[in-house]
Amino acid sequence: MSITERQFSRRVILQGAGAVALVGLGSVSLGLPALAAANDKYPEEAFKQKSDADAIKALYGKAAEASDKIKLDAPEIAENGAVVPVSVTTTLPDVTSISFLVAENPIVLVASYRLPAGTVPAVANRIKMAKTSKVTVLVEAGGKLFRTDKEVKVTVGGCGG
Amino acid sequence: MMKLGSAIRLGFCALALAALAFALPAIAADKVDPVADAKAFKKFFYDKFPKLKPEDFVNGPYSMDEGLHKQWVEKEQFPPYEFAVEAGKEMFTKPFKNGKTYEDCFPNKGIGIRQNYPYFDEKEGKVITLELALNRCREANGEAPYSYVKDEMASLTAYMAYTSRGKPMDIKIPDDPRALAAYEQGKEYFYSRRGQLNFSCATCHVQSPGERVRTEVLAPALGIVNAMPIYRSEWSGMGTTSRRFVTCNSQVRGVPFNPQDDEYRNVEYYLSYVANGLPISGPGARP
Amino acid sequence: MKIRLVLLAALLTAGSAFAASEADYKAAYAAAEAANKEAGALRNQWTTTASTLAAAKKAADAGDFDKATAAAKEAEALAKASIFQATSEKTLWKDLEIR
Amino acid sequence: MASTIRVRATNNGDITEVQALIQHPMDSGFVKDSKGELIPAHFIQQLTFEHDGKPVFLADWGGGISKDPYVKFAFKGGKKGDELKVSWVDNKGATDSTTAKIG
Repeated sequence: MSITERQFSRRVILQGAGAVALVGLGSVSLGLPALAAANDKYPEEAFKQKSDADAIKALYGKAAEASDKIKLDAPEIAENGAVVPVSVTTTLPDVTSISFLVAENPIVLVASYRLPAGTVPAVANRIKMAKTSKVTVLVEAGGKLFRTDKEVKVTVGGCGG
Repeated sequence: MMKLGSAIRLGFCALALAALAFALPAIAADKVDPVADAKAFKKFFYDKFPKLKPEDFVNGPYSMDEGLHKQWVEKEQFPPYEFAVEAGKEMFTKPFKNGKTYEDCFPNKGIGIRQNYPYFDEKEGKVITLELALNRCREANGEAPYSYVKDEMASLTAYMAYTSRGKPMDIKIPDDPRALAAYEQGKEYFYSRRGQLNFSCATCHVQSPGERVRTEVLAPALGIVNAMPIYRSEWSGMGTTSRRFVTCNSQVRGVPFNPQDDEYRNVEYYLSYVANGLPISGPGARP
Repeated sequence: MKIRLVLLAALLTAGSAFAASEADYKAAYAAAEAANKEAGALRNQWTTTASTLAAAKKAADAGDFDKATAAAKEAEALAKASIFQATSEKTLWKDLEIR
Repeated sequence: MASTIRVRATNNGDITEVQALIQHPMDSGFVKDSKGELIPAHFIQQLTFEHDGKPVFLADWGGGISKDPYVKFAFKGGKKGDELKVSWVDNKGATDSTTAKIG
């Protein structure tokens, strides 16, 4: 990549136009917190959980099933645990929420995004990872919850000192 | 009872690298010939990495490993050093108490000149780095000097490097025996082993670029200072060339010097000179 | 050229059977400090020399002169090795030089 | 003081792509400083992006988001010259906001 005057390259991350999202506001979730997208309160509880199962329960109140319609892009070996570029795109319709979890972090939930209608179901961000761990992305689409996972290796660098 | 133990407890790095044999044609080149050195230096790395273009060498580890390259490209979309460049730009034109600014201390108002640093000052008979020139400018205008390794100094050098992006490194060795001596001392420092791990800069950056020391991929020595100052994820912040020298020394268990001691100034002079012609790519993002 | 091990200068053989006294510690510590100072003059100190010296001092402050003397002797050995490294590298660096 | 939020929003017909980089330590509360003391948690908890008065993207963040956080997303709609309001609040109640023009 030639280093002429560095223009910051634009990268469009879209995987084709997102489907028209129907906001499933009406779905009843058995006394559990309403759809995350409905309220804008900070999910305090979810950000306290130490295991991904508890975080998922606190955040979405339902189990997640694996889906191959989610593309989680994360490095195999993180250059550094402090800045791990992780992004996700999905072809699932009616996506209302996307969240990232790192199983081995002291607090498992790293980020939870709420996508109103018309927002493309894709997010890129830079996360911290305490050590080698499974990285999980959760996608709430049409009221159902889906997930995919990827192992990311993290170690310290340099030769000691 | 003291157990008989070898004092050199070789860190596991030494074991990982000990297997490396590196035969070098030992032509006794006693006359100091920087031009020949630079040619040989570049040839060594071009032969070692034939697939790379010369300018790729300024991207250090990112030109050595596809996985790292991908993470770098992502970071470069909106690089973490963005704030340092903006802070540096703002500071650069903010007048000192006496009304002067850095623009008054540097040729071309400090814009697009980073590629000429470090330079040899024939009055002083020593190598002057960009960081040193900046602090001298501050002191000449009655301001307190900044730390040489990070924060304001990193922001100022980040901005100055940014204004030189793409310009080829252009270091001069004047016809002055002291300049040649400084260059040679820099070279000697670069190749001398130090610290309990008994590594020299060359052990990692000449013998094993592209290889891993735990998670880190080693950068080739060619063009290794072209991206300075750098935002390292490791530091979660900016660092200047001397910050990198200090941390490298500590990693091999050698006691580091002060950031602008002669050894560091001279080795930066050597490393910059042999990279003449390669583009400035600072400020850089690094693991 | 294979990476040479910088072998240690001769180590003191086993100390006397009796516990090391404060005097033994002080002598060993002074020798270590002198050697480290010389390494400093050669601009080639090691971080582990300083940390081992500190450990020696800490043990001495706690009254454990056996441990303190042992650590001081190790520090001296480290300092001597760093001197050896500095002097030998004055010529050996050329082996690595790209020509 | 200059805003802590840098935003780049570009529209290409029907999709507006948004990138944001925010200056914030994002301390998780699990890291020790050089003296061995825990650095208290200090991180952005909520980040919102609004276009035409309507939220287009809402982020709930924990301490696991990198220092000087970055996020990228895209939304349908928006055109060159429109404004995008960006604001954050952290666990200490500090806030910052800015408005960016879609390019």
